[in-house]
Amino acid sequence: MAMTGYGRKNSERYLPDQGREACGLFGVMNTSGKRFPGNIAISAIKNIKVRGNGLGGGFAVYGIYPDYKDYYALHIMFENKRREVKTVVEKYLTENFNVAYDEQIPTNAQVSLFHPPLVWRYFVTPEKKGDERNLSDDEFVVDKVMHINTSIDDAYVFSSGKNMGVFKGVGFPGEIADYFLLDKLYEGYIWTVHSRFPTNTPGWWGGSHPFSILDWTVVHNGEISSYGTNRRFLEMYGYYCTLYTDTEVMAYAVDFLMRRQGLPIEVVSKIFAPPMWDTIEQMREKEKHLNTTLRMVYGPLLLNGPFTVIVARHNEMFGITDRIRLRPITAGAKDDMVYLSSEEAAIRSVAPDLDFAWTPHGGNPVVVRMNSTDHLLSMDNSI
Amino acid sequence: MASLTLKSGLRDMFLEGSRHVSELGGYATVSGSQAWVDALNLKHKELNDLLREVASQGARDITVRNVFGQRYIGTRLNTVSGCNVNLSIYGTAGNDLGAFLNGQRLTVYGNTQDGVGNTMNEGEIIVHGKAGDVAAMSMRGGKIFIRNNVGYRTAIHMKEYNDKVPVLVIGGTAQDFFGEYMAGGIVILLGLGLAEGKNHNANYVGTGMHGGVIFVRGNIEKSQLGKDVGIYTTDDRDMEIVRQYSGEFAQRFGLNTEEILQAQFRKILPLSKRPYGSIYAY
Amino acid sequence: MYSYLLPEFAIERKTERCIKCRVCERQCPVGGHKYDPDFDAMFSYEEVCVGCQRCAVFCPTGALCVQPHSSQYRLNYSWSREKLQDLKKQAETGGVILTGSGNDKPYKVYWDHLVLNASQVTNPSIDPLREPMELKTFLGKKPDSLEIDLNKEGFEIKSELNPNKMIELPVAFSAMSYGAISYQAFLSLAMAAKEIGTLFNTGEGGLPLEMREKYGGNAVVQCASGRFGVDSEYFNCASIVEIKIGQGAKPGIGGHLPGEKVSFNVARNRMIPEGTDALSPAPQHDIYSIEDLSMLIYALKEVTNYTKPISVKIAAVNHVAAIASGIVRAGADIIAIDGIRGGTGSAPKIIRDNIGIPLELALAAIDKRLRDEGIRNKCSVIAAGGFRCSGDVLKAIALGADAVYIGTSALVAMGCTLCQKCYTGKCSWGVCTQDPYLSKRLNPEIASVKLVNLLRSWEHEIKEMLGGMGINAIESIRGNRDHLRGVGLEGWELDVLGVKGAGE
Amino acid sequence: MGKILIKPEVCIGCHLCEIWCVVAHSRTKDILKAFLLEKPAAISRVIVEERLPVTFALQCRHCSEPDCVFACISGALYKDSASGRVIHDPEKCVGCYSCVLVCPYGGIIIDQENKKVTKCDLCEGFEKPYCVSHCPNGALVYADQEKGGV
Amino acid sequence: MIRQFDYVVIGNSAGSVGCIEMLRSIDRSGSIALIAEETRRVYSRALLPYYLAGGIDLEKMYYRKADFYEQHGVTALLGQKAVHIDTDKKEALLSGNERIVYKKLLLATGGRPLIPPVEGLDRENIFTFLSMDDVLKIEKALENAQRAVVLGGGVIGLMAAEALCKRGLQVQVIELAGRVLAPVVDEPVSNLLKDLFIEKGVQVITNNTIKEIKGGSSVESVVLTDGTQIPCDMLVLAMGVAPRIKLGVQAGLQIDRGILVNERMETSRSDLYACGDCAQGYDSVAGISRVIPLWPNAYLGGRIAGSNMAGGRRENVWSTSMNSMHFFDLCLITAGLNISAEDPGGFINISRIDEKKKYYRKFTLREGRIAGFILAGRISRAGIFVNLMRTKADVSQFTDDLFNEDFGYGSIPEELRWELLKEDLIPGVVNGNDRIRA
Repeated sequence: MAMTGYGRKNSERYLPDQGREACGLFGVMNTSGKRFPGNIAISAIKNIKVRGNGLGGGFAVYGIYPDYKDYYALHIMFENKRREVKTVVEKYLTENFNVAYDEQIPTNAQVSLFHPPLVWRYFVTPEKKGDERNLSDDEFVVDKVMHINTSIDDAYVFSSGKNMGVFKGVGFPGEIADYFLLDKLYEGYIWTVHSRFPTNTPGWWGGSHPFSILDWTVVHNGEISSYGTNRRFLEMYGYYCTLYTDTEVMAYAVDFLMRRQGLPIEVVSKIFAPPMWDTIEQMREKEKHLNTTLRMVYGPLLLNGPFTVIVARHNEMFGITDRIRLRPITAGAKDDMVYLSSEEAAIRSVAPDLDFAWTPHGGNPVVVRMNSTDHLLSMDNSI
Repeated sequence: MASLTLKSGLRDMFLEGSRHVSELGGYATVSGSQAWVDALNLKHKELNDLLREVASQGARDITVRNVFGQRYIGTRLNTVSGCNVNLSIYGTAGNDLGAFLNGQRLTVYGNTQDGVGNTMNEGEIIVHGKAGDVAAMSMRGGKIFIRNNVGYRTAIHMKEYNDKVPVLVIGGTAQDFFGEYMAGGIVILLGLGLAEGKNHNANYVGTGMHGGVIFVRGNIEKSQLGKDVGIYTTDDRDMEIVRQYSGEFAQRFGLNTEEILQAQFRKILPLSKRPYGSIYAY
Repeated sequence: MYSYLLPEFAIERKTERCIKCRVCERQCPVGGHKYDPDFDAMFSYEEVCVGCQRCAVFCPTGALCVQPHSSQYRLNYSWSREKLQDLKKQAETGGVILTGSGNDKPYKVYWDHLVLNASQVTNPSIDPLREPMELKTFLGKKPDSLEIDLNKEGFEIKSELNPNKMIELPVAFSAMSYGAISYQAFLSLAMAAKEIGTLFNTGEGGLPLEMREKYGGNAVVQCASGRFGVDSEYFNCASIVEIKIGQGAKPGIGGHLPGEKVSFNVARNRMIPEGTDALSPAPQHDIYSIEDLSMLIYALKEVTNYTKPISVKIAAVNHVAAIASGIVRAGADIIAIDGIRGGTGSAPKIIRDNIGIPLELALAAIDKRLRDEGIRNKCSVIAAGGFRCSGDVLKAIALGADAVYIGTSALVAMGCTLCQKCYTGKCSWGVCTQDPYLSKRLNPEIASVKLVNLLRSWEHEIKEMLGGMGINAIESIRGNRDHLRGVGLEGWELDVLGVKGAGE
Repeated sequence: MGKILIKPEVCIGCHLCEIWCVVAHSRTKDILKAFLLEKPAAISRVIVEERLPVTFALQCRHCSEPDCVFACISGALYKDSASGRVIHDPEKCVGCYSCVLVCPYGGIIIDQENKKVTKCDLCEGFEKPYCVSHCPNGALVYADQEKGGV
Repeated sequence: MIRQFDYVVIGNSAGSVGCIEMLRSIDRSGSIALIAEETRRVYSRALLPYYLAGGIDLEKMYYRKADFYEQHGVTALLGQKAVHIDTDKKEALLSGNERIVYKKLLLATGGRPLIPPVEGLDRENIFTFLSMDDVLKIEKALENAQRAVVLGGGVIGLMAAEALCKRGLQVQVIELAGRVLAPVVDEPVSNLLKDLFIEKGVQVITNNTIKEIKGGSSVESVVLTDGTQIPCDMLVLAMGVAPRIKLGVQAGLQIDRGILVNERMETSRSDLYACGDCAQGYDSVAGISRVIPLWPNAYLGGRIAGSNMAGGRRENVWSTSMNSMHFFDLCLITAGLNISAEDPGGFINISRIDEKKKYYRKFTLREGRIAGFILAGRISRAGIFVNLMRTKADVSQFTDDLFNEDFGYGSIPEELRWELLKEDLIPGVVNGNDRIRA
């Protein structure tokens, strides 16, 4: 119950508008788990700079905190750099967590960006009390993150997974990378990047992608026309959208379906981008039943409208487009490196001699898993 | 996280925790056309699942013991094709006993609660005890025999059509709004337990009644009747009907028909087939 | 008693166009036209005219014009002509004034104050003529989660599902009983529902035996307070069983099919003697409280062996959201909510015009409440009462309805002109009558095609609107209030509707 | 073979078939002129049978074995082998009414004015018989075998 | 000379045409010969009174177009008389000794006029009224005639009288029976007719006949059995017709009044058929075999014969006496039995008359079924009554309605009505089954 009604007026009417934006995406993963520096992702996203407009950029990197790999790494931004807010947050954190270590996230003062917040990171483990002991660590962390994000003004947890981190802000992704010294300080085995093209005002740093909850991160391109439906459905399950972006909804949907309901991405993709009824009609009975039931039960999570999304968590990265492919995606593979991008050129710019490059069918996910070649399955029906 | 899974959530008070019929084998014994069911600790759906199952296996005489308020007993036997079952129920049958019944015979050795024979279509219900409120509501066919008293609004909106005429015989007396809205059918109120000189309990008898007939044995004052009905002496044809169904009643409960018939019967009839025909301005 | 009432309508006959073919005379069920052979002339009798326009439509030379009578009392905003006429009518008869059709009073029609969104630049519209546009809708209870197994044959659903009824278009026909409407009209609705792949609703008049096999799969059968024509077979032949608690046109009161409408066939269908009044009590006498409703819901689940979704239909009144929540918790799979503009074959005018609340507000409140309680997926919500066009339908779905029931629109498609005289049983269009001379005016082969055409055109329009919003599946607009904006609404109304004002 | 079939269940007794039959066989084909100005007025060849509430329209059935043709003493009635229509040639008709006597449907109409008979010609020259195309309730169906039947 | 034909038809009127048209609809190539005494192509004897009355011109008398024989591939041997038929050799001998060998032969020789057994019939201006020649001769005689006597108050007599009256002659009709048209109508109608004729200036003398004809070379007067002498310039013998059976007799066919035929129009000899006024078949209503000398009957008989001759199988299922007439402006239709009121036997007569409107209807019922009817004045839709007779429908439930001026199918009770119209309706529009329900 903890979050019911946090920060919400009684009417939908007072909720902010859904953000409207288009973007460039890139993701890369080493399926052997070898960590590599950020220059691939940074160069690739620079290749498709024209897909963003400098109003947002961000990275998610997996495997960056091997020393604290058992701790939840909370990246928190204090928007107006107000110390008193930081005090409130830290009080809340110490009430609920064991904070093993904290520090300001290093930045490059040479890089001048629009209204940068104070950004701090905390490595924590849960300290559950009373009824909370029934909750899993993950549920507990989500609950606390939601609390900070909905109840403490000017503080925003933008990364909360273990051994991974999100770095984002207002600017082109290249500038963000420079600002956070990504090419110098970090190595990871998955890098996802987002270059944002919003239609509204610059806004704030937290509104940039990737969006994340626990170790789930989402970078997304497009606009989801079903936003209201998706959002209101998720609200029933305790997900309150604070950012009013499609990406946030998508992240929650992924969390709800994959983490909480335990559905594999292959099933989730049929929920996000289900086959048309005409196609379902043609299926074998069992498959028809599956697809029909998924639409019947999870229809409110159909993501309607144009999108490409790259979702990552530990050991897995996948990309998917909407079911009528109103937005693009291309995949590439070379040995144990797998790439996902809005444009093939971005991949080629960093990996010219690919083994494969393919564009999957609308709604058909490219699933990149650790120590597997599952990503090649999506070559069915691809071009 | 529990708080995220369901908010206030939805609990199904009827079905929650119901076991599948395949897990209920221990509650039933079937031997040829005979079956015995122990209803103790069975939820209503479990019991009805089980009855359906044993009927499907060919049981036609089913004895159910330890009934404590399970609802809708007999209702779902409608969905077993060609099934006509004798059900003997020991205990206190739950609400809506035999609701929508369509041809079974239910005998309750004990009291029943509300809604006995609700919208029943065919079959027979025999209660060796009393019935609660709205017994025989909207009954359309078949017969109900209640040994003792009945509650409020008995036989409300009972109907008939051509030769499909429901019959309700009550051994004792009834409470208020007896025969309300009645549109058809035969109701016989015997008043067997009434003390000498005591009136029947019911007030507002036959309010809105516009069809069917109520035969009353025992005292009932005009002031106890609704404004839409009148009370009349019976004629020979009426008494033929009374004799037949009182006879069936007596036979089921081991009583003497002639003794029952010795007392005076009167009949309550609607004053109009259209009690509300004139309240509108066209 | 000499009547002091002014005639309601004036009949103008252009004699230079009249060919004395007497079609008007034959078509008028109330005797508004008469041919006099002695004078070889047609005469009109305005005092009986109800303004149904049958004669004007059927006159082959366009010689007739029927319009509101121009005679007027002194204009008075408060004491309108209608109020004065009603007073006089009651003074002359001492009766309750009856009426038909839906509320015609100028309460705000919120549909007319809500506008829909469209894509511009940031996402593309979809052209429904070229690309799939999906309107399939499932009615029934949905689980919170699905248990899915991966085995050799692929993914397989393990969870046991509640019964759901799939409809091809989220528009079904409201409850209109055979008895209230003619067999022909009733059959037309069934035929059209089957053709479209949607539902018709039997109301509480039963479902004629000869229609069960063919149309049962498209039938919602009602179990109402009168329990007419209700038995196990009736429930089991249908797709959905609906418990009728209330009706938007007359919340809180029962129904009364006058004996003159209980014809041989109506009687057979309702299983009551011919010519008797069919009285539906105000309450269901086995439901005096919410837990009793639950009892009936499960009685119906029992009688249908848990194979049919059970719907509960209520009128929109105060506290409707809380009532709806209770209904879901009582086990209903579907809630049908009928607003103040819902139609009727017969209702006391005072009830129709004064009781209940607008559907739009009720629907928004219910959807919100069910979501707040986390049980919105536990039932489908069908909105009813005054849907006039596909725009209204889509707005309702965006507010949160799963589907809508249309009644009046369907009747109008079949010929009804909303003369509001349904209760007289003399419907000149053959819709709301049991008089065989009148009812045959409705040819089911034609009327069903008109209904199908109506739904097809709405289907096209809904697809166009969805496409314009860049949505290609109806489930993505359901409850999606972001695509609605209010115009000309006050703050509290926007709050209840949960939509922003235009430009907000 | 052309033939007009009836659906009595949906005939509403409006008599518009008769009205439009007159128009179809009028000189001007204009309803107002046909009824108000043309002298002599055209005659309807269709009859609406009434026994309320039952009504239905009846006209020549264009029988495959037309008794009227067999009975015609002047050769005015004949069956057109190409179209299957039973055709009446008013030029040859002498008004003996033998056809009236034998037509089992009463489909031969007496033209009192000209002391001859007349009858349904299935509105030769129009796409569909007028009574069919103008029936407001689909109670008349033109069954044209050449066009694939009912 | 011997010629061979597949089909040979003797006679040239309705029966022959019916036969030929039927033959050709089945057998497009078989050879057909038509033998007829008259040299004219086929004309309608029924139109003779119309012509005489001046209503139509000569060209319209022809029953079929000029190229009828050609179109139907018929070798028309007009002006030739068949004098003998050898049924063993299957051969017809013509008056010119030509022999025609047939495979199938139809006798459609029609009737011959009945002639009264009186002296003086050889005088001029005495005519029969059966052929075009008769009528042309009468027409020629009209030029100098003012007064005409018509012997015979039957259908032909009255029609002749009407025609002559319309041509300006003073006409007297002599009828042996007590009333005109006695065989086909009942007394009220006879009276209506008599009044009508008298009103138009025609004298009608009943219970009388001619016993003597006076005059020089030309008829000048007739003397009746009661001694009345009626001066006249013209005498028309219109007492009726008798079957022309001479050929049939010679061929050894079974004969009663006419040549006996079965329901397939077969005579007692194989491959030999007869139809029309010369033949005698079964009257379905009267229940006896008799000659029905009526135009439709002849045509239909020809069709049936033609069909069977061409190898088909077709039976005459129903026939009876039927008449449609009109005298001046009075239309009259009769059918079936004409049972007199005096001796109804097992029949019930019901009738209604409206003297002012000259409207009369009578039905003769037997066990609730129509056995005959007479309509005078208003005859619209009379065929429906014939259909009720033909289908032996029980009308006892709606006898009153039979008198309804607008009697139609609407007046017939539902079940019977839909049974009669079952080929003509599409049921189940509303009820989805075969039943029509109001």
